[in-house]
Amino acid sequence: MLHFRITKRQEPLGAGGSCLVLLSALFLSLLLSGFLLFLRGTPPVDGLLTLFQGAFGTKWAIEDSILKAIPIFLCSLGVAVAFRLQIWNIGAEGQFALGAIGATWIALTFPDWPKAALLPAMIVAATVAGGAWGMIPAILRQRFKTNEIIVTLMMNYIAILFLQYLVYGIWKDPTSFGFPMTPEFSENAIVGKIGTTSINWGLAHCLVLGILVWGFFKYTRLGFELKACGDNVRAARYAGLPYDRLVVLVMVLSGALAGWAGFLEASATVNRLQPSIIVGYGYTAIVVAWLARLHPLSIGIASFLLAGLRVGVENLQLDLQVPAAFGGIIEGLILLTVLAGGLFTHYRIVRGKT
Amino acid sequence: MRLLKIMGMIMLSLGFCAASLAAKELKVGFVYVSPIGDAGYSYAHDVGRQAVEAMDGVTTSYVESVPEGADSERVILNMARKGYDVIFATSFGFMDPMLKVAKQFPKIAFLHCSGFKMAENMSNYFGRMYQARYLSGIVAGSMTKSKVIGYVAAFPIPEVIRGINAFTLGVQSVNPEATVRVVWTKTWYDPATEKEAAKSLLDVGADVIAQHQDSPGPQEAAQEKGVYSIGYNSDMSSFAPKAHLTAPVWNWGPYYVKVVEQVKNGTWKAESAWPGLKEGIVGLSPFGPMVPQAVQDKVNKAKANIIGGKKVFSGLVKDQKGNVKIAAGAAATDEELLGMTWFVNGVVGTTQ
Amino acid sequence: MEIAIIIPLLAAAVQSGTPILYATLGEIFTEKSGVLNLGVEGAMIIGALAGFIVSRYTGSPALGFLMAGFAGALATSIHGVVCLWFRGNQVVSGLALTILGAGLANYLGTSYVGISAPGFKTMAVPLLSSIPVLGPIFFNQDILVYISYFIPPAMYIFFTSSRFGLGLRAAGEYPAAATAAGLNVAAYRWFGIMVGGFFMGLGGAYLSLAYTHLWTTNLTGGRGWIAVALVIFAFWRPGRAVLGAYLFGGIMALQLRLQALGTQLPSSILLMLPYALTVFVLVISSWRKKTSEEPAALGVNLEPVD
Amino acid sequence: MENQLPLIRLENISKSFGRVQANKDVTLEIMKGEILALLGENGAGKSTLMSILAGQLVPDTGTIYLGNKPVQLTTTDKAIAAGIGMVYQHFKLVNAMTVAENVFLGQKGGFWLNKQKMCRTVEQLAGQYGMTVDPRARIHDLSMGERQQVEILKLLHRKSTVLIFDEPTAVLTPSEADNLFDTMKIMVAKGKGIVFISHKLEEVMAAADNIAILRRGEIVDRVAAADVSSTAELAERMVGREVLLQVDKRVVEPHQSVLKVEELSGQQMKEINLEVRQGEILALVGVAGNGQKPLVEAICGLSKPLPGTVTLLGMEWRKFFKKGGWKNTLSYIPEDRQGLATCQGLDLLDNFLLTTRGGFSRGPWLKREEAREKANLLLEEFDIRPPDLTAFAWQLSGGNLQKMVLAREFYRKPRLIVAEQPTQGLDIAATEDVWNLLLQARNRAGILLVTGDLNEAFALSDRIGVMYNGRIVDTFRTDNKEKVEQIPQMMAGLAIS
Repeated sequence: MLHFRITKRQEPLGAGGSCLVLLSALFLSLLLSGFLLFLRGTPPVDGLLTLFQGAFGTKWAIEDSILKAIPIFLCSLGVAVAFRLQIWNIGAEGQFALGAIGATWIALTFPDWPKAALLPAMIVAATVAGGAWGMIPAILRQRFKTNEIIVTLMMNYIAILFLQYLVYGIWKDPTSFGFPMTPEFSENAIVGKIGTTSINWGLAHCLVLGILVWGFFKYTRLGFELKACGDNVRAARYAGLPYDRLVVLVMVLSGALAGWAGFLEASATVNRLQPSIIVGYGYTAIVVAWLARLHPLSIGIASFLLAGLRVGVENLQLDLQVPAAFGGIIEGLILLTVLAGGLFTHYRIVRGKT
Repeated sequence: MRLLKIMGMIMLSLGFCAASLAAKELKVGFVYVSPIGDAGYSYAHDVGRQAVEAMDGVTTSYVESVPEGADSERVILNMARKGYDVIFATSFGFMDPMLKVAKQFPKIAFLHCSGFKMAENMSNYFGRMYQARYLSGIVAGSMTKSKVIGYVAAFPIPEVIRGINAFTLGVQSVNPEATVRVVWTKTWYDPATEKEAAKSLLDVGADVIAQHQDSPGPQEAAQEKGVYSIGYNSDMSSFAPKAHLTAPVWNWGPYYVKVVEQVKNGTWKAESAWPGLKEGIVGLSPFGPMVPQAVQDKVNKAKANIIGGKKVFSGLVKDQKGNVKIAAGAAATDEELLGMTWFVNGVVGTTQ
Repeated sequence: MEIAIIIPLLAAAVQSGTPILYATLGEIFTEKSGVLNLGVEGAMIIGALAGFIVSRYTGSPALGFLMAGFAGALATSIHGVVCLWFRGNQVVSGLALTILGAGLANYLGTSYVGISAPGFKTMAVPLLSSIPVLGPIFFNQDILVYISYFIPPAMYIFFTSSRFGLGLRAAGEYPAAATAAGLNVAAYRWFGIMVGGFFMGLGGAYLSLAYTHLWTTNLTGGRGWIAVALVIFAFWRPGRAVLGAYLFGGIMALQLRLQALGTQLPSSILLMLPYALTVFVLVISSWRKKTSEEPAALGVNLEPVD
Repeated sequence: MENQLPLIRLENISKSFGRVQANKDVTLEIMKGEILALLGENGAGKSTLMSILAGQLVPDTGTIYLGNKPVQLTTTDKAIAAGIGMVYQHFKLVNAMTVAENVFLGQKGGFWLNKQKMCRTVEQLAGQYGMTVDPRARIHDLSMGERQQVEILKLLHRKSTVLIFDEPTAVLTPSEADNLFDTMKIMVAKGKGIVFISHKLEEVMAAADNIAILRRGEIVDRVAAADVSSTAELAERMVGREVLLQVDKRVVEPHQSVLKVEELSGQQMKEINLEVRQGEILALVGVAGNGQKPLVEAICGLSKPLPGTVTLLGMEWRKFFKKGGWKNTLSYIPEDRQGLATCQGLDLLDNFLLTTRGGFSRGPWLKREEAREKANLLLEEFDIRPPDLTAFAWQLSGGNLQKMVLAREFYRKPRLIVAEQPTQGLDIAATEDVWNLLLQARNRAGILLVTGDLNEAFALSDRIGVMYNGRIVDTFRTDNKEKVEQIPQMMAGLAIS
């Protein structure tokens, strides 16, 4: 009887092979998504083309996708920093919310500061708030060995309710007719757009932060130490690395990056704080980080693609009346197939006789 | 054979006609804040959209689950770019984004629901649901024995608060001692939580349950407990036939059809429309068999009064602390109604 | 609060705890076999939809409930394929299952919104329901609640006194030992995933067939995640899962009742209670981890032999 | 005996892993009533061969006969059904379960388990073979010897006819080992066949009837134990040349103290006192699990000792580890190279930087290029294969990995070295290299050598300490003949004078 066995590779899979696996996985997930469209009576090829068209087909579409990719990229960058250490930070959503809250607090308290002072102050407040929100699960983990997956997740709910508490209560705009939103930020608290495009300067923040994170892991001693901790905790202890402190550090970093994303979303895109600022970037960020294998450049590409997916799904709805949930399906399928494809980086499937 | 051929050619040319007509069809787009699967608010608008879809020479489409803010701007913008002629956006948070887009596309008719800003080519509109709520309050006030009425509510925004106040005023118009207890669920569509919220109200003695929620969960709770309920959005009597007294319901169809018709004819002008019972945008679903004729008559009379111009929010109205909010003889302005963030006396609960 | 409030509150705690209980027991079963499945939420919502659809078309809520279980198992089998066949990371695969499950259920379920299906009604147990205090709390519920009373003891007996349960635990504790003893660990883990998924599906169906008789998008509302947290609180013991689920159900019911009683606290703060409690409970139970029965090989994939 | 059919016969078994040929044309018979020792160095292919027998590995070529019937042992299940059972070096026991549950794990039968009956069965079975383990006890409460008994009971209960023991005495005290040999004798008397894998010459001589010697994957010799005149002869056959691991050990004048442990207790340790000075090697011998691990961990900073109990290079523990420093301090060469000393998923350069990063940083930056040059030199100097810094640690063989760790640690010019089983799993040549390196390092450092291999201790150390049950029973100079002879008793906790 012929049968398949899995054997460990002697050499790691090369770049070409990895690409092939990734593309096959993407193809498979699109095939399955197409099948689901077919089930609903939507022509699958048209459907996927419409999706693609909506995401990347026009200049506007690309601008929209980039705009949407900005918060996803920053959250994902943060999540990836934590994942490097095998710390499962599912809490980017809450850290994002806290970042938005922190930035808003400054924007509302000191609306008259000049832009050059106000924006940095907002960034500091956002990163501190996001970082602190990330630090709590890290400290609980260190002190009580609590599972950070659950704690970060629960803290997402708490953060969102806290944000609601603020915008329904003390921060509510008196001129909003009672609707839950803060007053619009002053001009000085708003990150502007690049030239005539609809893209804001947040893109530049992403570039700089992306390069910083990349350089941090590649060139600094601390970055190297984090990498070592992520590979083998025991070896890290052996090498005298303060693992517990590094866990707190990455969670703070992770939270700060997500907080930064919250700042940009509040300042550049919404221009105020309102509950609808929370749209699940934090969860998409996890998908992105994993697809990109935690590498900053790949995170950039993956967040652009998934942002495109979100934008493109709107087109799909508009033209073919496909429910919004379809985006979630594609996202889930891509993640599952790519995850499964990961097998081929370390193992080979050989056909052999029993 | 020949006949068949001729028939075929006629059919073909008809087909061509249809195709060329289709090219000139009016395109109408709707932007919803929640999935239409919520069975509630967006669903009610979508029922209205279907009425528009049924019109000749009109095609419609929609995008659901659009977050307020930047995303909504993009969606509205894309609709405009794709050549939609009329665009409806049905959530308060879509107001500013829509205004921005409206300025860029002066030829397109924009309509925003539940806001107050307008432009040359942008209307705002909403329905005076509170009028229907007032009527449902009369029913509830007449049917309660414990004088405690439960109200399961989603989010403390003016629309909901206004509804609760109107409902309470309706209750008090027939039963001055009755109180309305409010539980916030902070969700629009979570049937289990909403049902549980209703049960919590039943446990503190409520014997009529009203709701500003999209799911019939509270109705089920009332039915199981054997007490009465007031639905919302659409007739919910099928979910709780023994409990369901009536429901304030939306009926967007006529308004939407009217607007699209106007645009088609070129007679549309931006306006601020706040239709109510009079225009049939809001109403009550049929009474359940348990509602006595006397109560029905009372409601119908109140309805006629409102259609005749009586204001629901007219003095003397006090808030929870007893401060006079609307002086005797005065009536609340539409501005005040839009921004209502306080509860009238007789409501138990917070507005936070 | 007087007794007239407390008894309904506790009865509500049991009822709102029941869907979480089913899901928690499912997750315990899966984790006992050594597989961490964070996709509880996804399996639950698929079960909720499947149960609703079957009940609507066949008119039999019982059949719907059963099929919901199978649908849940089908959903978690995706996790099995990714983790057992392809050795994918269990944490990420579970997250993906949550995303996919919610997407799939909401996608396929659009046409079932706003209609009702036959479901389970409250059925007082004769005699037992007239016991003071306990009767109205535990025996004036629907049949699915009564069924749930039998599962924790059954699961306990299965783990401790059956040959199969022994093998399942070994697969979760030390797969190499189980392999050396001639057991097919992968098969046991498949079993753990599928049976666990079955219970998660049942938990979802409880929401659409008994708690309410409705289907809407996001019906599960995060209850699957609570279940994952409760597994840790329960120390992987079915009996403690009951305690955890009812405690959680109780706090959800309590915060609504506090509002109904007219407390002046903002509702946002009250709504935080269940989540804050989960974190608190995790801290407490992680502190006393010694008594826990966490499977030693939880979340670790099998290395392929050869 | 001559014309009796063997229980199991392996014929021309070959097995390769990648380019490494682990077994080559092995032919072996296991007879009823025989204790066959399979003797060979680490890496000679013993474990591979036995894994093939236990159904864990499938041979590339060759046939296994059960009696005279060829069988395919593709799974452990099939091997067990064929009556072949294996006692692994790392016990395959579920710690959270009871003895009886472990014995019955994987057994066919009805759906329900009858606990009383299970316990009774286990008790009876244990009694028949002179074992005394409590069937109700949980594994994590048992000693190593008892755990091994559970492993044996598992096999006996399955009516295994051939029992394979993989290095069974590695974790046992001498008296436990004696008990084991007694049990083995009862088993063969009851008609079972035993294969006993070891590299300890003395116990092979003592316990086995026949000895098969495996070298580089091939069976090179098969002799009756009775025909072997001395362990030296056996060793020669095993290694294929005269083994006189001769290392040049000159006496170095000990200088200042580099490590001082005073009254260290806790975590299995009881009032431990020791001192290591620059220029000397102190060997700590003892059966594994007698407190060596916690002691090493406390010294090397992996666990926190009570204040004042450990002094390194003249500094109190806390001060020492707070000060840190990568050079001229402490180097720890752990037994667990893969899990502790290296990051398997990182490349060799990163692994080199793991402990030497302090020497290649300026401010927050890490000077990788400089490190790359240094590391390349070391790869060459220590002859590490593959000599490629971009290779991942998991691609290296055990010996090369150990050389990589040594290269890295010696590069740090340590003044105190803690070496734990430094030559375990290495071939003779590599062992010789490591020994010489350690002796050289002695000139500038004090060395604490933790080893289970007495030969190693004799070859290298200036002083020997014996550990038993968390205590250092005695410490003496390696040239103290009288004490040296008492080491086995001390290891067993018998002769505490």
